[in-house]
Amino acid sequence: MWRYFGRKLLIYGLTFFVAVTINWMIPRFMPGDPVQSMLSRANIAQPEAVEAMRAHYTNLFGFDLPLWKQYANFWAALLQGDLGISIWVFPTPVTDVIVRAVPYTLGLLVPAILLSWVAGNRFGAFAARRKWLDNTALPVGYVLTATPYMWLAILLAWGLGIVAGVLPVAGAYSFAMEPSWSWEFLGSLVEHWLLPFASLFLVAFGGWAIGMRNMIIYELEADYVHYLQSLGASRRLVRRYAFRNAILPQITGLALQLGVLVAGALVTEIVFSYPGLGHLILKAIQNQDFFLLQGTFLFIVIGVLIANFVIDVAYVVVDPRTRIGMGEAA
Amino acid sequence: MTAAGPAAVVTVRAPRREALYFALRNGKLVAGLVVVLVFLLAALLVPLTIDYGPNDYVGPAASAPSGEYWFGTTTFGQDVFAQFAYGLRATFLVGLLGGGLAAVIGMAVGFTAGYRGGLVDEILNMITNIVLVLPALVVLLIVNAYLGVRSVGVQALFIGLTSWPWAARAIRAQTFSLRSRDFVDLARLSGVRTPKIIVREIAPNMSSYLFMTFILLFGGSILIAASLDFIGLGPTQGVSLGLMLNNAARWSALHLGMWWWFIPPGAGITAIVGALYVMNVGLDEVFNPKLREM
Amino acid sequence: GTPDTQAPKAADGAAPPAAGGSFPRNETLYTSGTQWGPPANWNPLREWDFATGTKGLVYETLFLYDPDADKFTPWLAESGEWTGDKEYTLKLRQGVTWSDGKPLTADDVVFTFELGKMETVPYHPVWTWLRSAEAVDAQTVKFTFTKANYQQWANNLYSRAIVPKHLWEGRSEDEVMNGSNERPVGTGPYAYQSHDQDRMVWVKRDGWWATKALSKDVKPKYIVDIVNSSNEVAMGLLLQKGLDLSTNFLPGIANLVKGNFGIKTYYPEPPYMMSANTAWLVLNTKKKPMDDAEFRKAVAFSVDTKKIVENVYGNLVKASNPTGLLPQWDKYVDQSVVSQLGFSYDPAKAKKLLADAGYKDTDGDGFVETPSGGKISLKLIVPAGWTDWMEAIRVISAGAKAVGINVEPDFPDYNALVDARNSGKFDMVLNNEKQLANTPWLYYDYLFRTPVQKLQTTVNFGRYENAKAWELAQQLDGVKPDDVEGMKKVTSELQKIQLQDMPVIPLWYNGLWSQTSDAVWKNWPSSAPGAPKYAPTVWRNWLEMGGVLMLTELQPVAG
Amino acid sequence: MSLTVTDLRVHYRTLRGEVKALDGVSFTVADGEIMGLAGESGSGKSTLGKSLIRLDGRMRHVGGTVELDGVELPVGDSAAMDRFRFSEVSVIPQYSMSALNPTRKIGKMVAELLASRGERLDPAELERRLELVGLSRDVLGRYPIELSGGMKQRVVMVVSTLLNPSLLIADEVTSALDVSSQKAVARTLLGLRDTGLVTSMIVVTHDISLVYQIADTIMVMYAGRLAEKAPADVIVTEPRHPYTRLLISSLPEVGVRQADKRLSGIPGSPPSLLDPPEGCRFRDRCPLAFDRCAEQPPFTEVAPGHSVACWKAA
Amino acid sequence: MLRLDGVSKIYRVGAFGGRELRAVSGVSFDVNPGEVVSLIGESGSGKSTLGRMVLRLTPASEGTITFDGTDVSAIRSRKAYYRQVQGVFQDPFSCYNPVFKADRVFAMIKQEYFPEMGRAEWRDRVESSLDGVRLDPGQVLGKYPHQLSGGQLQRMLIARALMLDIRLLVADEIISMLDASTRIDVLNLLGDLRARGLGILFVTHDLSLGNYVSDRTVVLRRGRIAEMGPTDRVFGNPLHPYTRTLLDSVPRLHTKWADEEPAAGQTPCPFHDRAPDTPVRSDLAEAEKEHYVACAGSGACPAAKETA
Ligand SMILES: Nc1ncnc2c1ncn2[C@@H]1O[C@H](COP(=O)(O)OP(=O)(O)OP(=O)(O)O)[C@@H](O)[C@H]1O
Ligand SMILES: Nc1ncnc2c1ncn2[C@@H]1O[C@H](COP(=O)(O)OP(=O)(O)OP(=O)(O)O)[C@@H](O)[C@H]1O
Ligand SMILES: [Mg+2]
Ligand SMILES: [Mg+2]
Repeated sequence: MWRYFGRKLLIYGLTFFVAVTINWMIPRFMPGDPVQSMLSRANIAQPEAVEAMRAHYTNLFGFDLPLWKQYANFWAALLQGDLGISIWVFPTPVTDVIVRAVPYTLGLLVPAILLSWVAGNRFGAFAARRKWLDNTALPVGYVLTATPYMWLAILLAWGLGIVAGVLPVAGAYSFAMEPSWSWEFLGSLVEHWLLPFASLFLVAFGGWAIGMRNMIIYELEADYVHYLQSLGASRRLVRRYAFRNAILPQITGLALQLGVLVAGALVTEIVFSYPGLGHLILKAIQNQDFFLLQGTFLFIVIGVLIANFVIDVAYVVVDPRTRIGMGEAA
Repeated sequence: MTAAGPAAVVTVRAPRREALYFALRNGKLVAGLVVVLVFLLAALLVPLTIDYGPNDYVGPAASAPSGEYWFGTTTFGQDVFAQFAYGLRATFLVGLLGGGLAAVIGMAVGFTAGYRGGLVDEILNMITNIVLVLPALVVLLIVNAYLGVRSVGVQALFIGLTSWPWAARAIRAQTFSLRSRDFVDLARLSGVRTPKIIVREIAPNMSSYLFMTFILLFGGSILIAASLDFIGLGPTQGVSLGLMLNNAARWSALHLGMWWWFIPPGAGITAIVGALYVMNVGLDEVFNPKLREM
Repeated sequence: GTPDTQAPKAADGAAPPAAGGSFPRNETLYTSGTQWGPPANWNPLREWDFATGTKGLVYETLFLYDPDADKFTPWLAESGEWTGDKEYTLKLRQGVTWSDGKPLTADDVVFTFELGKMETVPYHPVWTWLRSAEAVDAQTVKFTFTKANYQQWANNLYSRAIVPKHLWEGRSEDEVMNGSNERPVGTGPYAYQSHDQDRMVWVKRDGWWATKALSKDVKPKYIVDIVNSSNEVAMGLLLQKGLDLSTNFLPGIANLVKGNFGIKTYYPEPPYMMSANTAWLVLNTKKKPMDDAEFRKAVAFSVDTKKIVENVYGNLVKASNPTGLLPQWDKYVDQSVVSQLGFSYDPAKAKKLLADAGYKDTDGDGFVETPSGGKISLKLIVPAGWTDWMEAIRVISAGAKAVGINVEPDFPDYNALVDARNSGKFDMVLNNEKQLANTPWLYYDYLFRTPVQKLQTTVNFGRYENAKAWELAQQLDGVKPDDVEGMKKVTSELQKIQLQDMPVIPLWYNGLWSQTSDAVWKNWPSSAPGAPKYAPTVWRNWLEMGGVLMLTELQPVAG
Repeated sequence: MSLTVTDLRVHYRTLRGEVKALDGVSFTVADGEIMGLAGESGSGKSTLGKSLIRLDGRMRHVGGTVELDGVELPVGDSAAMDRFRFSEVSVIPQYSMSALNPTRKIGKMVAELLASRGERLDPAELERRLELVGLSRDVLGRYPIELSGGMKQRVVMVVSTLLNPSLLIADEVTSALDVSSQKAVARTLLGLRDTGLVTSMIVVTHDISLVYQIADTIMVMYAGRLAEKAPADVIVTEPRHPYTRLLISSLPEVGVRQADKRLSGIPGSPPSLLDPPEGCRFRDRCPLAFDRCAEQPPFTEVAPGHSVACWKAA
Repeated sequence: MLRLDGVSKIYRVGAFGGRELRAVSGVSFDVNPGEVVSLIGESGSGKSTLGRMVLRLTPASEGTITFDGTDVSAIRSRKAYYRQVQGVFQDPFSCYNPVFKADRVFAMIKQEYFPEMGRAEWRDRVESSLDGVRLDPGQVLGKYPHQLSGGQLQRMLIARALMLDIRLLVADEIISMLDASTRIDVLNLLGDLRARGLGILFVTHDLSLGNYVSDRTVVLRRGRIAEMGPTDRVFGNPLHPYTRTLLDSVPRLHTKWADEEPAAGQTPCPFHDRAPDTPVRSDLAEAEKEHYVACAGSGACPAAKETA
């Protein structure tokens, strides 16, 4: 088991290193000078003023150092939790910008992932049980997983937000409010959260339901199921065992799908202008804010790594085979 | 979704005829195939019947679907149907190229790692795991944001380069189990070289599995491309379904009630990818005797 | 409870809005369109990214300028005049106090201008022709110049936000430029209330000097400026009455204005908007064949601006005058020059121009070659993602191709575009960076400034070199702003050069995007008789061009 | 009479038609009897074993009855069979290695299995039985993966016999094992009967010499039909059916060497069960075949406890 | 002809190869032309591993395997080696690629070894080779593996090996998957091949079968040789307790298993309790001529710890 974790940790470590390096590398080898375009947006009248500011900011962002030094500084700063200063919301430190957005993304992602996973698996297992359910409900599942996140989001926004006008389609809470611990405010938060959550949830739900349905069908052909059936075990027990074993690949699947789900959340946030990381990424892209883009990217990578680790731990808990040290899961 | 089914080596014990028999009787497979083919034909043929470009301002602005413009027109007076048909082309292309590239990389890595084993496997596995853990779309966002994407081809290239890991992993596992099969040893005893063994002995044994992997990668590429297009990181030339969605959103089609602008592209993507997934399950049932319904 | 609007405390921004934590709708003005990122600084010197309203609502300028009437209104200043060829004397208004209770004095004004001695302060270049600023007494400031650039100086008078010396003194250059200035203390009608990632909230402050001095009062108690995430969102909010003033570019808004949605624009018919700046097609005059004025003119004749205006913008913009001068500057346009040398969409003329200048399609590919037989293949670039411009250049490219000029639209990413544009490694690019101001000099500076540097960062991207033109532009700067005839003499010369040489091609006027909702507030500026005529906007650097006055004219719909 | 099977017919549904895997099989197994079931691959041994407990999805009960302790088993009705499974008829499957749920501890699994059958688990009894097969009680706290193949096989044996079934079917439980393990497993089977935990037993195998060690009677199948059934010693020493004879004679004994005594196999191969020929199915390979063999010989008792389906045997 | 000298195989198992598993250790014996050597032992005793090492499908960790005096692992061309040494495996069904027709195994030989040969000539060769294993070419050619019986498939594999003029055949449990009645045919075939001068390494866990065909027997236990010698002597006079247990376990017709088993601890160790003048070859004592036996590894033996 420790080997298993050791190996996983090594991979996470390496992944992190690679991510950081890619992250550092890309903007530096791309065409264009971030400071120049920043100043270009600044719309300053006099060319002389621009020149002075260019020198100033180039120095401020450390673009005048040799590359290896920039790389070393990047790591040094990173290890101190310093991701630089955002260009887009100058002079806010990138970490601050991200920390403000993270609760929204987590508030969207965590429930969406967990609930869709739990509900999808239950539903999939349930649907696999009955032929008519299987034949009617699963096409819906296929359609849901095949739906691009943003399209579902657009449809929901259009249908429920614009046509029906029952739910707000932008922001995280009413523009008429300031954060406080009042019911009214919490209600507003929930109201704004509902649509983005629903679009994430539905797509993921369809995927899990189908995955589970397929797994259960495979599991029901397994030897131990045949054995239980030969001994006349109740259908409930058989289902329960099959479910429990089928859930293992679904856990691994969760790890595999994390990246996709995160991506989905990003796109959904964009549709609903939900002030989370996805929104930040879009803005960072639109504003060529390297530091913010790097920061969000790193943050997401770290988040995904942590989530993966949690999943690994969960896997070890539910699958005795990993604990016994028989080797690697999935 | 990639978690389509456990990695059972689907051995084609049955002759092809039998597989074909089940294929034709499998409603899921047939229905999926029909949908995909209809869209494919539309993508191939419809543009031939339209004598203007998808981005030309041909009609009255923002008009609802009519006999003349089946899917209506955009704010600029572009024919949504023409855009849809051309967009389908781009969508199929990105699926084919992106999914194909990912499949090729996935196979190369998976076969090599699975067959070679040892250190090669360790290293490839490590790389696979790293790429797997990195959230692909986010990497794509970064790369696209910096490099800029001109064409569907480049987009497909990026997608292909990042979406192979799960395929590699699955193929590796399959290869691993096939590698120890006696017929592989027998081929070695016949003096056949490693690459040839992989191509001639191992790959044919998992051809249906490889095909299913490709289908999933194909669908995945389409979805990723649509997301990228939507964020505005899509190709800057031409049309694609994702770009149509992006444009519809950017030009306030939602608020202006121009549903005909944003419904078709999304529905098209959903239908194609959904049909691919359904096909995949159908294939699974065809090739896996355990799942066949009598 | 009621928010504590006492000046010093309000600046702390901790006051809760109203019971239940929400702002009363009928006392709140919701705006958007300026802020494209979370409010991050309240530093009036960062003129490009301070939180909406920092200048205008908190910090104020010496004068206001009304571009429509071409009129300066004394604001913090009571008056100002040239007291010599190179001397300008300014009288400050009595009784103006900072929100912390301290009075505004001449020292503050001197201090503000002297900040410009720091190299990174945007108005640093003033000091190349300003010799000194001195406080004569508490209310009087005397500026002396080495060179009297009247036009530019007039611009400075309403552009510079005056900051309080007693709070800013001792700040380092880095603090001055990069500080976020979190508790802005200004002289204006509003104070900081709160902000979040997607909004900036201002609260009205008691004791604004103008209430007493000018009997002007801003009406909304709260101003909530919503950060733009996208134009669609703004449109949605506007439709849901969650927004009173949207200063976003909202494609298709014309339909909503014509329909019964309670949404208005300045004009009830095309172009709907006032004009804010000119979109130019910049040609790289250092490259062949764009170094040839005849070729450039042919391009100008090939552009179907009407198609852009109608199809791309749905008539929300107006085609430009051949001189590119905004409608507000109509009086500086020499109509005789325009009628003689001007251009319009005319493919036949374009073809003729090409043919006459020796551009012929010798290899039969449908595109002309240079007189010496070289192939022509040009790229017209705009940043990827700027969808309206992307559409526009598709139209331009189609027009050019129709007359035989091979122009391909291309959409590099913004950074790459800036890089190419600034270093002169482009063929054609669209640009609209110069805004409406008090003087057309800004445009001529933009068109003709020389010498051409290695990097052209803000002006003359086409690298057009014409000593005469630059000489004339400088001459224009030396004409006093009230000498319209004197200015016209110079601009007429400039327009002649411009139209003969066509270094850049003016295309259309981008609007002062502004759409208002009558749901909660009324008496918005509009072209209707009797309505206020101020610029209906909260854009950065536009509040002093009418925005603040608009706030004083608003009336609540209910009670 | 513990088990009476009468004219049992079970078919497999396939694309090309029905495979008549059991085509009229009648026999009895007495109380306390261990019956070895032998025969060539594909002769229907497993099918018979499965028919008595659980037909899988493609099997179809075409006809015939199965009576256990005087009660007719509803072999064609899976749901109705549940009542008899485990408590009356039980099975030790061939796939013992994978028969246990990998994610449940064995003790827990057993408890849940019993609970689902409405039975109460008696821990002391369970331990006693584990001891009987040489397992300590702590296997209950382990996951299947923690056990060796042989241990798993024994666990399955204990589990399958927990409810003291009248009939136990052991399908090829030894064929994957090496000789020493084979012996241990075979002895355990014997022990199950001897301690009375199981009344009677059918041991399916194609290894006659192994089944000879423990079985009281041996029944030989050929191509979906019964060929011969007799006490073990009789089958080995005086087989009457030509197929049995050839089969026995092709078995090399320890000590027999090719150089000394060249054995020979049975030429030819069994007929397809899709469309089996009329009459005796062994007739194409039978050295004794004659005209009458075109007619199906009945499975008749030629001596006490010795039945044969051959015209020549009577 | 084939000589194994102190051959060991160590597998690295577990993540990063953390644990070592000695599948085979220090095995030495010879196979001569025209000789059948049977390798006997319970499951996991390393029989297949040895076979695979001889076939160069797995490299040996220690020791050398020589064929005609040349180190097998040093032979450059695998092809040349496989021209002389071939193998047949336990499961005939899995030796065929189920996707292709069964005669593909012949086609592979042709492609690699006889690319120039004409079609007709090749077909003749295949047919004569099939004839050699008593198969009817018309019955087996052009069929898919699942259409053929295990015996047919197994015999085709032998025929395939014989297409090359091999001198050594490694037969790894080639009969255990076969039906009792087919087994004997395949065994008889091996006997016939021996008569043609072929050396055969016959791997099995079934002692009676090993006894039936082989000239010499090597009994493996946990990767080590427990006993080895001419078959009649090993079976006639098993010295090692392990060999005896195996022999006892063999189910015999006509005789039922004896009821009590000998307690291993009390029997004398054939290695340590040997007669003083017995010659010793590394770990093996030569109890009789050519009949070697190793330590019993019982509790009393000094070497018990290692072998246990
Ligand atoms: N699922 C199935 N579908 C079709 N035919 C089947 C199926 N299972 C078995 N058969 C056929 O039924 C016949 C009897 O099979 P069965 O498994 O009972 O034989 P067996 O005697 O147990 O053989 P073995 O010794 O190989 O296990 C065979 O001809 C086999 O081909
Ligand atoms: N590739 C491998 N990696 C790790 N261990 C292996 C490998 N192959 C075999 N082993 C181990 O080596 C030992 C000997 O295996 P081998 O297959 O040679 O035994 P065997 O005598 O042929 O057994 P059987 O009769 O079951 O075929 C076993 O413990 C096995 O688990
Ligand atoms: Mg069977
Ligand atoms: Mg083996």
